[in-house]
Amino acid sequence: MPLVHSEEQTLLREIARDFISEKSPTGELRRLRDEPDPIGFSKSLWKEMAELGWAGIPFAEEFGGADLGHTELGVVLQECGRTLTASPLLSTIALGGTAIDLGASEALRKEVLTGVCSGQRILAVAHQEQTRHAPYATETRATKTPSGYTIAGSKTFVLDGHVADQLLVVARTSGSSRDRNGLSLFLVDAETPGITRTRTLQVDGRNAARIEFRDVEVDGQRLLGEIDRGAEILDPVLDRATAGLCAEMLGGIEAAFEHTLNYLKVREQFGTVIGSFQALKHRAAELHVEIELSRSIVIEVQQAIDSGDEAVPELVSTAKARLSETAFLMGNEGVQMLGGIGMTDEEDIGLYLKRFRVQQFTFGDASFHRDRYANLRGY
Amino acid sequence: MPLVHSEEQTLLREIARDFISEKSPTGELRRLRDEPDPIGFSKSLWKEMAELGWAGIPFAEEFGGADLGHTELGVVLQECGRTLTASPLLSTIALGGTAIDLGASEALRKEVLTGVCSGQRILAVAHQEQTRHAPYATETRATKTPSGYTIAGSKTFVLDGHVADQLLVVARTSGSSRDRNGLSLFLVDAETPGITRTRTLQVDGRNAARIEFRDVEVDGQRLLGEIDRGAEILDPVLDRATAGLCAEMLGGIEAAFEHTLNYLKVREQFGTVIGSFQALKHRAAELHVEIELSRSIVIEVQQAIDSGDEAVPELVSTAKARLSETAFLMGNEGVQMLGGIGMTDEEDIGLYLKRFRVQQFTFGDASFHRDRYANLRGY
Amino acid sequence: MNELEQFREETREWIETSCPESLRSSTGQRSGTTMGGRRFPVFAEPAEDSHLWLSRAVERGYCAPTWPREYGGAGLERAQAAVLREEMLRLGAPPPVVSMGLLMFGPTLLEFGTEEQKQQHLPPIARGEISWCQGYSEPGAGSDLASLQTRCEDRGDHYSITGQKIWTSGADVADWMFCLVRSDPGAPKHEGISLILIDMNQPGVRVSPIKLISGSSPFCQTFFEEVRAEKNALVGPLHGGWTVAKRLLQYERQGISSSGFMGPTRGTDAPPELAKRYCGTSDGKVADPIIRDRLARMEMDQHCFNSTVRRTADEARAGNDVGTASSIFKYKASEDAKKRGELMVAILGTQGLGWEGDGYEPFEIDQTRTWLRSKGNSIEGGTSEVQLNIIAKRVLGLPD
Amino acid sequence: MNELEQFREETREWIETSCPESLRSSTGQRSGTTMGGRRFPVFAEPAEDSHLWLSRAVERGYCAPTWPREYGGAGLERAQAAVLREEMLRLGAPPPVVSMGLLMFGPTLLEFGTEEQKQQHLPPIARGEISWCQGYSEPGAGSDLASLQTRCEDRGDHYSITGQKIWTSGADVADWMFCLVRSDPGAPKHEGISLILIDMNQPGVRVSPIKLISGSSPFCQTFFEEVRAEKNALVGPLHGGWTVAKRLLQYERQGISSSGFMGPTRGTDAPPELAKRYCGTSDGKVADPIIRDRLARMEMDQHCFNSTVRRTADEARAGNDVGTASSIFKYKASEDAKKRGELMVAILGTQGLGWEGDGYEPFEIDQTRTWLRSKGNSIEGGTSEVQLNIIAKRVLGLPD
Repeated sequence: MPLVHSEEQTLLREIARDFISEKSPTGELRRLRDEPDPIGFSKSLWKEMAELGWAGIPFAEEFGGADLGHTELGVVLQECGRTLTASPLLSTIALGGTAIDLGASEALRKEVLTGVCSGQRILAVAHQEQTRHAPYATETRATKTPSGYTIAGSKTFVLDGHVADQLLVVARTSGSSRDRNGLSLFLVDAETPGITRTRTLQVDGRNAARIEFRDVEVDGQRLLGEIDRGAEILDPVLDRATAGLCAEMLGGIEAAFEHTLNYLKVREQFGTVIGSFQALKHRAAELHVEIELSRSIVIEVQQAIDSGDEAVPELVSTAKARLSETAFLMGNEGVQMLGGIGMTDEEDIGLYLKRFRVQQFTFGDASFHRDRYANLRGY
Repeated sequence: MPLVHSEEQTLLREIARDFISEKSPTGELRRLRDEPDPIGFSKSLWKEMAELGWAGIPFAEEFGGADLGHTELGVVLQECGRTLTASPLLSTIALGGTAIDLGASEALRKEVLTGVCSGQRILAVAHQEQTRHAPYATETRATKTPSGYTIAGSKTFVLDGHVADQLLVVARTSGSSRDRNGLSLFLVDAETPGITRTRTLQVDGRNAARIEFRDVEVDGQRLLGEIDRGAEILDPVLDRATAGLCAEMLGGIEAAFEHTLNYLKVREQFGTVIGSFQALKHRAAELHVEIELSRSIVIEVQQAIDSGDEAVPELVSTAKARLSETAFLMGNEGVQMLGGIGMTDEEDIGLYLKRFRVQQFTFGDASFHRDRYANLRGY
Repeated sequence: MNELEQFREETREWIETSCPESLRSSTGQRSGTTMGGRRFPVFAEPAEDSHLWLSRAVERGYCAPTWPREYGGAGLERAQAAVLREEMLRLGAPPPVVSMGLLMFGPTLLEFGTEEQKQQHLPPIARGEISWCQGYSEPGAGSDLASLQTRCEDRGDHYSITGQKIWTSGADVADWMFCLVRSDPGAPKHEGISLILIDMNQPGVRVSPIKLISGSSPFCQTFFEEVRAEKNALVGPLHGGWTVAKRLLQYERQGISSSGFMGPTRGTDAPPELAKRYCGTSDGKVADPIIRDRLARMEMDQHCFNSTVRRTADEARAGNDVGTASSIFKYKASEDAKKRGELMVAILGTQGLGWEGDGYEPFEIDQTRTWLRSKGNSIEGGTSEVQLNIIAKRVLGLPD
Repeated sequence: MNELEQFREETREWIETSCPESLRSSTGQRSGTTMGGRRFPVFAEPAEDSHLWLSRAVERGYCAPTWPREYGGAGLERAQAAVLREEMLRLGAPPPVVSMGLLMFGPTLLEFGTEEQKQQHLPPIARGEISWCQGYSEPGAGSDLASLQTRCEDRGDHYSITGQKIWTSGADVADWMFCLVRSDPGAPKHEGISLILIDMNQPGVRVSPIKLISGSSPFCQTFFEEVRAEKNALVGPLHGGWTVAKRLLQYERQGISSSGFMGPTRGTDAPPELAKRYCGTSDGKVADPIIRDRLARMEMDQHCFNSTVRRTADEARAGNDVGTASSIFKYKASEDAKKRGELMVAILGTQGLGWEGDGYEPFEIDQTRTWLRSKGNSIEGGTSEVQLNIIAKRVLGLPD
């Protein structure tokens, strides 16, 4: 497949860019941050996004979805990334919805995805327990009961966990911490007794929750896929969400680069625009090269997911490592090139720097993914 | 102690610089390389260096030494490094002589060091066995016999091993590979039956030997220090030799930098000298900063050795890691800044690039020393 | 025992008895320090102990150890001052006062000021009574400092200043400002600049703090409208302020790099201990080999930097030329501080992503904000690019 | 099956039957390739098979697949040519001939040449009979190519060329040179340049190989003294050669980056396998975690680079502007090649320090020399600095 967007995808991008730049410029993130908004994203914006069909992009038409692919989801996420738009696209569509779609029974899919596609239902995936991404490092336990399971443990960094209607909880049903085998996925209503959620306020103005599970009871019907084999769902879900995140990162990187480049062209010092200084020119050109490579791997990984390519895990790690490195470089160069003004809260580049850091550490940083890639490639 | 050379040390440097630049400019290394010289260094030059007292710098006057310190040895090595002078200073003084001085009985010291100080005797330390520096990874065995020991095994990367009169062999007398305990050091005449030496030709025009020991018999009197506790000698010997190598590297880095800087000031392109291009200026300035830091750690580590500072191992690793990184940067930037001419064999910068690489990998590269440093610092 | 060693003993004893226990910290972290001045902001509690420590130091002139006694200093030799610094560090005593007056303005005034100016301004600085801020940058004049536009007009019996300054650190609490102004708009840009001293406590001065990405506001924007300065408030000649200004920048860079941007290097909050805590251990080593490698690299770089600061001081003492060392320090200290900030938040993982509120330790929030704040290190006080330009030109002799 | 798929099947079958087994290699390493030309140097044995493969390819015009048939090409569509390339790669068949005539000069002549020139020069290139070299750089004109000084004088019925060229790859075996000369010394530097074709087999031409730090001599210095060229040997207008030259440089950068500087990525000599062999393993992983991290980084970077080459071709096909992609490729391919070279010798450890002789495997010596040779990648064909300048100017629109 050619590594370019189709006409339909390009059209979707244009629509998304128009919508996002009108409804959700970076000022919207500032508003949510500074008020501060109790939820951290705009429910009315999310409703509008759902009406545009974005909440249902990768899901079947029978649930109200658009039956498109992750490439299309990536197109929208990339545009959202440009203005740092906060929305449940990652938590509810790329993570939660995808998990339901890949792992749930037909009945459960209908029940959950219909609400997801209409923008009514917010989902969150509760997997992380430690200070860093480690998908199988799970000590939260689910213990069999006559009618189902009892979940006990605590989770951290649950994206949109504080407002989710339902949680997908990764719990250990056998094996020991760090084993890939023995994990199971459960769909749990967020209001179930025994669940305590604490919203955290992150440096990027977004939020993730810490969630305590104190003997939370869940019906046996709410198990996704097979018992002990939750990783078979979790892995592809994380791959898809990571690819989506990479698209969002690319959008942010592109916008930050354009913004920085523009500053280089107008800011005068020593009687000339600073963009004429060769040292800055070379650094800008190097950034451009890194961004070009980032563009290629982002579209490649999305297409690979949609075509069922078996190299998806390797490609996802390649993409996340590269986008993390490029975002790191872009954030730092952006602030440095903007100089003093780049250090002020009123300048947008700082918002990008902060969002980039959170993105770098979400679903594993570059170092994590190089390690994973080496494992996948057998060294 | 102030981190500057004393008046005497400064005088020594001036003498050394005059001598080396007259007797051993870089052309001398080319001559040895291209003839090719069967030994790889000039015995007559070494004789002159010994007459100047350099072969005995760190050894006692009773053996004909100058009773000075490693700081002074470093001063001379730094000057030798400037012109890439090949000599047995590292193999025979910093490594072999130091091992004898630290580990041998009074009688053995007298026997060996007298010849060393006069420049008559060449020593080599045979420790490495694998493709990288790993001081305790020793599988060469020394087995007790009624009159002494029998050594069997093979060594690689033995600096000046092909011309050494005597070899200091690290052999395992107990324990298993990679154990620090169980190593012993033996002084073995190079012509002892059972020894096969193969000279190698390195990329830097220097040479190291592979040495096979096939049931080589050695007298029990030729054991240095205590049996099984050879690492107690080997460690400080390697630290001293590594510090000396760092001084040599610094000299090479300084000379390569001066040479490159000079080129930047005279080479014209686009109607101006290329040293006026800001991108190159910034890179040159960054190099200068790295070199300044290198200068500090080199003199600090030499002084620490001479004052018996207990932080020597940490400092040695700090120095070797830094000098390796700086040499790497200098070699690469030097060739790139000289452009096409820098790629030609007739330009000296290539000689520095090659020597830098060998130096980087001698006694452990930057990565090895960061690992060692972390171990020493307890993480 | 030689004189210096005797001085060391006395100094140690004095510190032991004079510096309150509550202010002392083995981690090397500053606490209890004040910026001085009429508004006297104290960085940390307990404030009384901080003032006590200050008053005892003032008694001996130890806030400005190398300044002459007549200006409130202690008249120490450089070697003695170094001993004082070393002993305070060893005993964990914070500097009694940290101020731009001490680090930058005072040394410059000692060099360029009139006797009257020294008498008037130095003792209050040395006593921590009056605090100074620096009026250099302007919105349109950042790295290109000399393009500044703040006007200074001669009104016969006084000067009148109108314009705006930016990045004035501590302008909201400072008593006075040393300020670069354009005194001759017609002259070439470096030749129409003067350095003038402005009392901040007068009508026409307006100060507005700037909020940074880290959430703090260490800098201000300062607006002057027809602000008054006396005729004797010029440092150096009229229109000849650029030379003085450059010298002052050197002191600034020195101050920045000697105070450094570094946090604790030992103790439980030292990076290796944090790495063990947040990344876990394996055979007693930090479990993540890449983080461990970065840690060792950072610690080694920091060591080499410190050695270079020491060596440069030793070289200067030995009479060798160390002309632009301050640019080297400023460049390297700020670049290293940024790397350190990155490594610290990397060690913390997702716990290094917090802004405020529940779910994060105050220490973790602090690391995140320090990381953000560190991004400014390579901008303030002369950008890294400017330092590299200076090194290329002055040290390496590369042409424009 | 669509037409393209049918073409793929036919092509595969043709390769299977036409390319001798002995030349095929699954490692992706070139072997058996010839540069073509009268002196016909063959890179590897067996030479007969190499010639056989060449003659079969020539029959179909497959040395120059996209060139029109009348000039010795196969007249393939771009998509078909891509299929041919893919299938040859898949089956491990080397390109029958690799030459500057095919990669650089031919495409330029197709664009700028007269019909007569095309008839004369293209078919011998497509048959591998005549080889070309590039006379661009001069000792004083490296990155600043347009400052070249080689003189070209009009002698009425012919041109006479005097001067010297450097870095002429293959000048010692080439039959012809396409050469930049100064035809009007009085004009501004870009406006007095012509591109002229010179028969290398004539008096006045002297070629002297340049020995590189890697020990090989792939480049020459070329001296011209009163060398003759016919009046019809100009490509493009007299004094108007600069435009043609720039286009040719684009083809050069494309050629460099599409051929790449990379070695094998699969098989027993692939870097991960080497790392296991030379660094040892622990739990099946490369034992040195830092080397392992660098390896993964390199493999990923290489992947992203290849994807970008693919994407750019796809974008071009989709009608999007990919103007200066060749500078991006040239820059990145050469920087990556240098990193790869460093990593390979780092993996080899002290076995990566050999120059020749006993104690090293030929493979190890080869890695060391490849490492040295790779340093030139970011210099030849336009330095990395020149590529960055081009990107900054043409893509990013940053001013001079």
